[in-house]
Amino acid sequence: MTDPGLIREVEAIVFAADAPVTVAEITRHVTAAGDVAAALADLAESYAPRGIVLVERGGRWLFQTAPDLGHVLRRTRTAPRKLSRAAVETLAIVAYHEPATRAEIEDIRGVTVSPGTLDVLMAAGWVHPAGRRESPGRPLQFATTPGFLADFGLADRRDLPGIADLRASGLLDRAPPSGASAGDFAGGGLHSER
Amino acid sequence: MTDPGLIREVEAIVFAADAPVTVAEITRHVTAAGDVAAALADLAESYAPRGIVLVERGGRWLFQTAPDLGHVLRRTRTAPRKLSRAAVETLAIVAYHEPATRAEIEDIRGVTVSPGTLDVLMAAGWVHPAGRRESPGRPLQFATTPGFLADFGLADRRDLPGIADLRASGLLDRAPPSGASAGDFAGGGLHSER
Amino acid sequence: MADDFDAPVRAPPDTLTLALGAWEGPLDVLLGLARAQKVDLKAISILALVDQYLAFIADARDLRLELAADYLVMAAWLAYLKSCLLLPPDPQADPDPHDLALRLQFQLQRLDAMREAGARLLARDRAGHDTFRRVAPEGLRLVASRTFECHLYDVLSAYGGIVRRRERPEYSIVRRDVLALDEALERLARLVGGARDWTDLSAYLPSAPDEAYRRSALASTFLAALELTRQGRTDLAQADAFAPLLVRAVIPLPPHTVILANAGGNGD
Repeated sequence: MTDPGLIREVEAIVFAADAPVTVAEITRHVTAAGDVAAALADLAESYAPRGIVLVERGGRWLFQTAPDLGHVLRRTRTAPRKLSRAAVETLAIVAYHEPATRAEIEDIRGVTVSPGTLDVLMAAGWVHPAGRRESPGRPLQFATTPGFLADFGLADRRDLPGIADLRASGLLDRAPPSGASAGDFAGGGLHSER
Repeated sequence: MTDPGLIREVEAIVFAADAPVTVAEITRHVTAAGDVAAALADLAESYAPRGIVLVERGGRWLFQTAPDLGHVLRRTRTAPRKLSRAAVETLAIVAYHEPATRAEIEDIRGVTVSPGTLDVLMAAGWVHPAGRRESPGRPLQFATTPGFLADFGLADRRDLPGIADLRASGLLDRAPPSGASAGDFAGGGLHSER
Repeated sequence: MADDFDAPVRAPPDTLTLALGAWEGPLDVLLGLARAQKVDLKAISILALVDQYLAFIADARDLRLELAADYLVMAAWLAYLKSCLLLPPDPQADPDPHDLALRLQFQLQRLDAMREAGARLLARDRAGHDTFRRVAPEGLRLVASRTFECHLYDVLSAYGGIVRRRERPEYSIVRRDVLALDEALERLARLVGGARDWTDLSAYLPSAPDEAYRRSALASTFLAALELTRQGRTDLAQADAFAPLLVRAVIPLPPHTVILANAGGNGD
C-alpha cells in the first residue's frame, strides 16, 4: 500500500491540474516519497465506484465524472457542437492511419477535404500537424493529440475500436492485399482531383 | 445512510459544476430520489481525510484541494542564480565593514549601489538592516546575517581571511568615530583625499 | 451535407435519394449502392454495382440535376471497367481489369470501415457528452525560487578587487605627500637665498597638518642642507648632539641655475 500522504498529494495534483497530467509532471510536484504510478493505481481503484473516477488517457491522468452519469450532467451543460459527417470520417481516418496526409484522407473518402474540416478537428484539439512525409512534395502529415484520447475515453491508440481487426484485414493498408496497381486505379477513377 | 446512487450523482454534479452549487440547484438535476443535503454531508465526511475535500461556502458546495496541500500545488523549485558582480562586491564590503551605510558602500565601490543590489542580498538572507547610524540623516546601516556565516562556512566574521592583513596595512582603518559621515569614513580608510 | 452526426451515417438501403447534396462524392454513392445490395462488401457484384451507378447517373440526368464532373468521370471509368470485365480475359491487359475491380472493392470496404470507426468513436464515453471534467481547475504552478549562488571565494576575490582598485589612486596621492629631494633642494635654496645669518633649519620646514608629510620634509630638507653644503653654497653648524641645526648662505646665487645642475647628479 502506498503512503497515504503521497496518495493525498497525487489526488490534489491531478484534481488541480488544468489538463491531464503525466506521472513525470505529478512527480515534479509531490513532496512525499514513493511510487507515483502505484499511488495513481491505488487512487483509481478507490475512485472506481464513485461518481468521479480517475482515468488514464494516453499516459495522462485526469478526474472525470463516471460515464454512466452522463444523462444527469448533460442537463447541466450546453451540448457541444455536433460534428459534420465529413469531420467524423476525417477524424477516424487520421486516428486509424496516423500520421496521415491530406491526400491519403482524400483518397479514402473519394472527395477533397474541405478547408474547414481539418480546421474544426484542430480547433477541437484532437488533430495536429505531425511533421512532413519524406516523399515527393514533402506533404504535411496529421496525427491525433493526447486530448483526442482523453475526450474519446481511450486509454491509448490500441483502444481505438476495432483497430486490431482492421489492421489484420489489411483495410488500414494503402493498397489491397492482392497488390493491384493501385496508383493507376486511383488516378484514373475514384480519386477526384480539382 | 443515503442511497449510494444519489451520492454518486451529487458527487458528479458538484465536481462538474462551473461554480459552487446550492442544494436547490443540485436537487433540480439529480434523478435519484433522496435527501441531497444528507448526501452532501455523507460525501463531505468521506472526503475529509482525502487530498480533495468537499466544502460548503455560503450555502454553496464545491470540491477543493485539501488546505494543507497548497505547497504541493504551488511547488517551488530551486533554480540557483549567479549573483551579479555588484552584489558580490556589496556583500564583501558589508562583510568587511559592517555595519555599513549605503553611502559607505558606494564610496568604497566607487559607483552607486542600485536599490536592487541590496534587495537581492537581503532576499538571499545574507544581509539585513542593522539599525541607523547616529549621524546626520540617520542613514540605515547594513550588516551580514548569521545565515551569511553559515552559508559561507564561517564560524565568525573574524574568520574572513585576510582581514587582519588588510587592517595591518592600514587599508581597512575606519575613520575616527568623531567624523562619522560617509565621506570622512572613506577619507580615513581606504583612500585619502586632500 | 449532413451536419448531424447522430443521424444514420448511411443512406437507407432501398431508397437512394437523388438529392445530390446528400452525397459526398461518387465513392459515397457507390458505397450507398453497394450497401443496398445487402451483402457483405467482400461479396458484392462489381458488375451489378456499375449498372446501378450508371442508372443512378441516368436518373439524375433525366431529372436535369446538375452533376459535378467527378460523378461523370466515375461513370465513364465504370463503363470502361465493365466493358473490360465482360471481354474475354486478356493476359496482356495492363492494368488487369480484375485488379481494378478488386481495388474498387477495397476502396469501398475501406471507406465503410472508416465510417464504422467514426460511428464507434462517437459512441464512446465522450468528454462533454458522457463524462465531464472540472470547469475551471486552479492549475499547477512551478515557481522558481530565488536562490543565489555565491561562494566565499567570490566574496574574497571581489573584496580583493575593490582593494586593488582603491590602491591605484592612493599611490599617486602618497607620492604627493612626500617632499622629494629635488623639490627640497629647490625649496631650501630658495628659502635660504642670501641669508647670511645662522638660522635653525627647522624654520625652513613646511608647515603641514600631515605627520607623514612633515617627517618626509624633515628628512629631505636635511639631505638638501647637506647637499647644498657639499656644493659649498651653504654652511651648516650644530653646537651639540640633538641641538638645533643651523644653516646660512655662502654665496647668494640665482636659485634655479644651481638646482638644475645638482638635481640631475644627486637624485637620491
